[in-house]
Amino acid sequence: MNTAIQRREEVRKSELAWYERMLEIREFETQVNALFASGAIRGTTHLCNGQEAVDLAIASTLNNDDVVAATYRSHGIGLAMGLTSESVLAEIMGKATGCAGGVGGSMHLCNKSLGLLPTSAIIGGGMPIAAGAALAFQIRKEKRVALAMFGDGSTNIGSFHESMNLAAIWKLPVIYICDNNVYGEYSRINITTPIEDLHMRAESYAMPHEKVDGMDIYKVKESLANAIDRARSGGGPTFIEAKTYRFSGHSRADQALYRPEGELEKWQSRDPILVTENHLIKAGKLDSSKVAEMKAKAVKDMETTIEKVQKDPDPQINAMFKNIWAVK
Amino acid sequence: MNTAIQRREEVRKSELAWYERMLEIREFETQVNALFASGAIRGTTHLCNGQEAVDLAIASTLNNDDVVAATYRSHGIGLAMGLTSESVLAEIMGKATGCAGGVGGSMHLCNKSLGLLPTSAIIGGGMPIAAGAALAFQIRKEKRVALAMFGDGSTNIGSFHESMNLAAIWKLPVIYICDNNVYGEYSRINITTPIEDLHMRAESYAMPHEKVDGMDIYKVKESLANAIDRARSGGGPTFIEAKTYRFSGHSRADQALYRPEGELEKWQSRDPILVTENHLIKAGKLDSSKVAEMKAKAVKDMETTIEKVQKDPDPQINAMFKNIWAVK
Amino acid sequence: MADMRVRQAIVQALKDEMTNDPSVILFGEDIAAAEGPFKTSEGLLEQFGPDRVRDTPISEMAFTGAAVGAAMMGMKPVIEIMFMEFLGVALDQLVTEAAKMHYLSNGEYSVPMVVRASNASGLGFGSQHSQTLENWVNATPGLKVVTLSDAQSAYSLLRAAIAEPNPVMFLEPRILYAERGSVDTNLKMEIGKARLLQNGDQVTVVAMGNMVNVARNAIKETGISADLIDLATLVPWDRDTVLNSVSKTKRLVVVEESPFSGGWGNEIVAYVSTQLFGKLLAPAIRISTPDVPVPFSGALESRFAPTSSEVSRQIKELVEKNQAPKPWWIVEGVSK
Amino acid sequence: MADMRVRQAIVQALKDEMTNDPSVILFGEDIAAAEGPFKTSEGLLEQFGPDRVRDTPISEMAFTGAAVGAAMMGMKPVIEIMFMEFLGVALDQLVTEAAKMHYLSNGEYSVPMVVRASNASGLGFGSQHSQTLENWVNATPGLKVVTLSDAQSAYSLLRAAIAEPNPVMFLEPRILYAERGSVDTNLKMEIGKARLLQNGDQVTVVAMGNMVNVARNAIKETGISADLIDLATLVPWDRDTVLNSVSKTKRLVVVEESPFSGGWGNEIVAYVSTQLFGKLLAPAIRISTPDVPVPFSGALESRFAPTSSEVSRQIKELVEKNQAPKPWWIVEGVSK
Ligand SMILES: Cc1ncc(C[n+]2csc(CCOP(=O)(O)OP(=O)(O)O)c2C)c(N)n1
Ligand SMILES: Cc1ncc(C[n+]2csc(CCOP(=O)(O)OP(=O)(O)O)c2C)c(N)n1
Ligand SMILES: [Mg+2]
Ligand SMILES: [Mg+2]
Repeated sequence: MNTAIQRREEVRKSELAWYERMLEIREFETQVNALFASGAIRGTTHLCNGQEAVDLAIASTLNNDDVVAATYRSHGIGLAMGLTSESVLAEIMGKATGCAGGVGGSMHLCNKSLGLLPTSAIIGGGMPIAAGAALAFQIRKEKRVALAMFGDGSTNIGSFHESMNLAAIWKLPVIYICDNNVYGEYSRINITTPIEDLHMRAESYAMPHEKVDGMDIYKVKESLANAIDRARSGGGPTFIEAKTYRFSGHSRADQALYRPEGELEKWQSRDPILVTENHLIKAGKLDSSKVAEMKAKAVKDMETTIEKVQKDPDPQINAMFKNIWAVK
Repeated sequence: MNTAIQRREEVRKSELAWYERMLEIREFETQVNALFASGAIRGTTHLCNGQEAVDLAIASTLNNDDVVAATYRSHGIGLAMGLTSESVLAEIMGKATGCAGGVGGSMHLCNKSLGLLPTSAIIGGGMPIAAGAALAFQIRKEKRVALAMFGDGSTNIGSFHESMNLAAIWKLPVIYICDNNVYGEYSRINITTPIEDLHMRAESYAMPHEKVDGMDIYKVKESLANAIDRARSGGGPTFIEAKTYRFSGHSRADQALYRPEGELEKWQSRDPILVTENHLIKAGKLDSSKVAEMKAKAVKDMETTIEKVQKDPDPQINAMFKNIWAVK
Repeated sequence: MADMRVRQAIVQALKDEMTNDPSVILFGEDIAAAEGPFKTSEGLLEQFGPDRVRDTPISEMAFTGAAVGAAMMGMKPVIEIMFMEFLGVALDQLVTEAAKMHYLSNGEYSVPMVVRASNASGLGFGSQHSQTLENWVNATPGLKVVTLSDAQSAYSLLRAAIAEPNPVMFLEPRILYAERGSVDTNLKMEIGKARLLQNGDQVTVVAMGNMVNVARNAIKETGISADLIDLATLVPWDRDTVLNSVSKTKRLVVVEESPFSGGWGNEIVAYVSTQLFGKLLAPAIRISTPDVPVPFSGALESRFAPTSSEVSRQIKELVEKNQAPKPWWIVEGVSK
Repeated sequence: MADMRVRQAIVQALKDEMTNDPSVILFGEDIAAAEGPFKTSEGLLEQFGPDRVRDTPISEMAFTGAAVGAAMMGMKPVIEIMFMEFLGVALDQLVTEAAKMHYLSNGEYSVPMVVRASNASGLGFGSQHSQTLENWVNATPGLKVVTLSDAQSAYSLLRAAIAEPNPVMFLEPRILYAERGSVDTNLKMEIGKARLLQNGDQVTVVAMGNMVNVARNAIKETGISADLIDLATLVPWDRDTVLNSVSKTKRLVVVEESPFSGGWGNEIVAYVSTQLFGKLLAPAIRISTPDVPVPFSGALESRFAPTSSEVSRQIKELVEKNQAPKPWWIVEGVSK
């Protein structure tokens, strides 16, 4: 079993691992942000702070052989599904050791053994691809499901509409989950979209739909589990809208100065990490000293990761020419 | 006043003219079909038999300076809006005298003085264009409206979704009217679309919507008039679904053998021409001898038209090179 | 050897691949119950059932993307884009997703899909249903581009395309669907290999699609001794076959149904001109369409794509004078 | 004369056109309140108000189409496609609708719109946000295609594009946005006219976009006397300027950031090779990217587009030996 799958198994088996992974992701994003700021990383990046509950819910509820079509906002889902911090950071830094060998970058993570399809940097890119993966499962009568993740702003792209309709009419085992983090780039969702509850759009396709508190992993998992059951048992697709919030700017340069005053703080009081922490403490699975210990470990681990990855080799020039054409 | 505008004025002023124009359209389509069958016309064509009430409702309810973005199923709306049979038939036959000089063909009718934008042969092509025309009106504070026509099957294209959303969020003076004629090419709408009442899709955009009996011009006009009022007074877009039926096959080669038994006949009993006829007879504006006379005239007129157009000249070879680049 | 129409050769290729390989599936608009707008899937729904042969909604982006996803999961989808223009609402999935998946997954995923699309002029379908549009898919590393020119290549190349582990754009000049030809179902053709259809020594004529047939007639009319090459694959095109031929004949004419400005033939002319610099007897030339949208009227459309008389005039002039002839619209002075 | 960044020159051009002509309107994703992802509309919302400067939903097809419709009603929309790739979800409206409207309306309607899009590599945006993609819009009668290469051309060509009565695709190499240059706001440039930036007699170097700057540096490095031509307009390209120059220098090098197979430079090389057959001292050549998707890693991307050292090596070799040099990936044997 490779490390990635092992890491996947962890979050599929233990609630505490959810919490641990969320801490890992949060620290990862914090450090990535710092590395960008310092100029150590080039290009762009899209942090997932505030959205970790959805990522963990997906990774811990899907089976290993299910597949996920995610977006450029990919670090959280990649780590949640089991990619190591090393392989993600290496990819973001363009190292040969990155999960895509360094040719992808922050927006393009991938791992076949985890079912993580190459994440797409095009809005709407993954939605029909997930439908197609589900079609393969349906035709071969496999009990696998495909899941597409995307943001609130992405519900205005044509591909969303077409994909939802296709999935519905073919009753495909696919789950569409919208991370409604309130913003698409610098635009608040209400600037671009005349309705607030995006899950209602599923009505256009007679598709079951649900709104869920995206800050609470338990709630997201419950909703997902129902959708997965429905999909596996031939009941077709589901649309889930997870209400979350983007704690960071859209991408690295963005300070998010356009936020209404107090909005961020309101949502931060429901930080998914905090919500999980409270759950676990209540359930007697965590206490404050353990919390401190785990947080310290996350910081420590990330330090080690950065140190290691910084020494990793760049790809050799011939890497550019590889994997363009598949061979039989 | 050019003939086209005069013809437009007729249907804007007299109910009897609606009936007359419908007869003209029906006879036109019948003869076009025959000309295709005989090989006198090349390419393809899409007849509007059964959908004349919607065409006439649009032409008679909109103002002359409003604009219409229609589709390849264009003959009916073109004639209804005021194009002469000669100019439409000439276009379909590729004659220099056609409304687009013969370079367009059956799918591409146009007349600026009537506000008939070049009809589009691409599904979803006209929907955003209508929104854009409406945007121009809105910005210039003109009380004009734009209208986009399209079929049931076209509500599954991405452009539909995006255009509706854009129109709604910008509150554009545009009317989206779906001729639900039950089929998209050879596929009954239920094969491709999981809901029956397509107008419900407007809910995704918080856009006012309505279903209307598309065989009854009076009902379509009423619905349109409301939508137009709303648009002109700054109330934004409306989506109207007109329930109609395609009496012919999709395009010239199609015999429509895939129809469930009795379906055509059921709809034919509500032929829009019959419905209008009954209205007018009931209102005392028409009687059976007048009906016979008008029908005979339609046949006669079309004969004359065909004779004339067949003698019209082909475009000269340099026509191919004209109107590619606009000049200031 | 069987005599069949191009459209039947396509059906046969699909049928044979579907029989051999249960992962081959078909979808597109009206390709199942109605057996295809151009009857290129006749009998396939009946034989292979509704799971493998599907009608789609009018949603090119969704079903092209669905093909990408299904291919990544090991299926071999063959989808139909009824008219090439409709890729204008779905190009993203082919060029920006499918073509780059193998690369972006570090070689872990591949996308063995075929996008069939009818293209080109000649049937009176007007400006929005008659273009060739190879440019949309050309110059896309990771995506192969193939065009049929007769029943045999329809059959053999489509089978090769389906067997390919990479995404393939498979272009079908609509005007050829009804054409007949003999088909050897045992004949294999390779993607990336041009077909040398005819041998000669005065000029090399390279064409694709229906222009192969136009060129063949034109050559016959001239009586000139020519190599006739059906390029067949535009990406990756067969540089060796073309270079070898032109090295022999020392003259190159590319006949293409795409605009004078920007058409794919530039690639061939440029490459050959560079590589065989100083070795040619005459300038390498292209015979193309004029820079106009495809006109509807038969009086105009009949002269839009290169005709055999135009091609023979230009070939003759080139071989006789070793100078580049002018296209008909300049000769006739009608383009201004 | 003012010194400004390319992005500021764009803002200035928009501002000046908007001031002159109330029918000029702008829309695109985050171009209003946020002043553009690349800050190319700074201050414009404030100055011209929310009716004329609008943020759109993430709906490229809808807002590109809306530009077509608004243009047909007499407005002059300038829209922003943030990354050229996003046209893959909207190409239909530009190529199949806008470009053909004047034709299909028998000259009654025209579509004076500008589609601005950032393109090209160099900033670490990865395979789906770094392509050049001129091919998507090339070979489309009715659609003009322009690329800026510095602050002056950003300003003057954008103004010319907005003044055009036809749809214009206006390409902005992203890597240039922050570059500075002096701008004469009285300097007019014409669409369809190439810019002869530098005079010489040993070779003509034709480039577009940032490759103009790369070529300039390369020429300097070689010490060779060269005509440097910024093509600026790809459709319709300035055949006269290029032919005149090559007639003089007798050597042509096209430097382009697009794939070796299928890139736009083929058009230039093919045309010149045909027209000046027998008159050149050396084969006309292209210096291009390799046939690969744009890689992310800086170690790779830094060599993706032609570099000045690669360009100078090839120019030198061409001028010295009058033979076509091999591209670096062949020389180094790394592409297999
Ligand atoms: C087709 C396309 N249009 C525009 C973009 C640019 N873009 C990247 S992210 C983004 C905002 C997406 O917002 P949302 O869907 O809410 O997702 P989030 O970023 O919040 O996760 C936009 C417009 C793109 N990548 N693709
Ligand atoms: C983007 C695109 N896809 C497919 C087609 C082919 N096509 C032409 S008409 C048609 C059916 C449209 O059905 P509907 O919207 O119901 O309109 P109707 O023809 O019934 O008026 C299709 C699929 C097209 N023209 N454009
Ligand atoms: Mg968002
Ligand atoms: Mg219909």
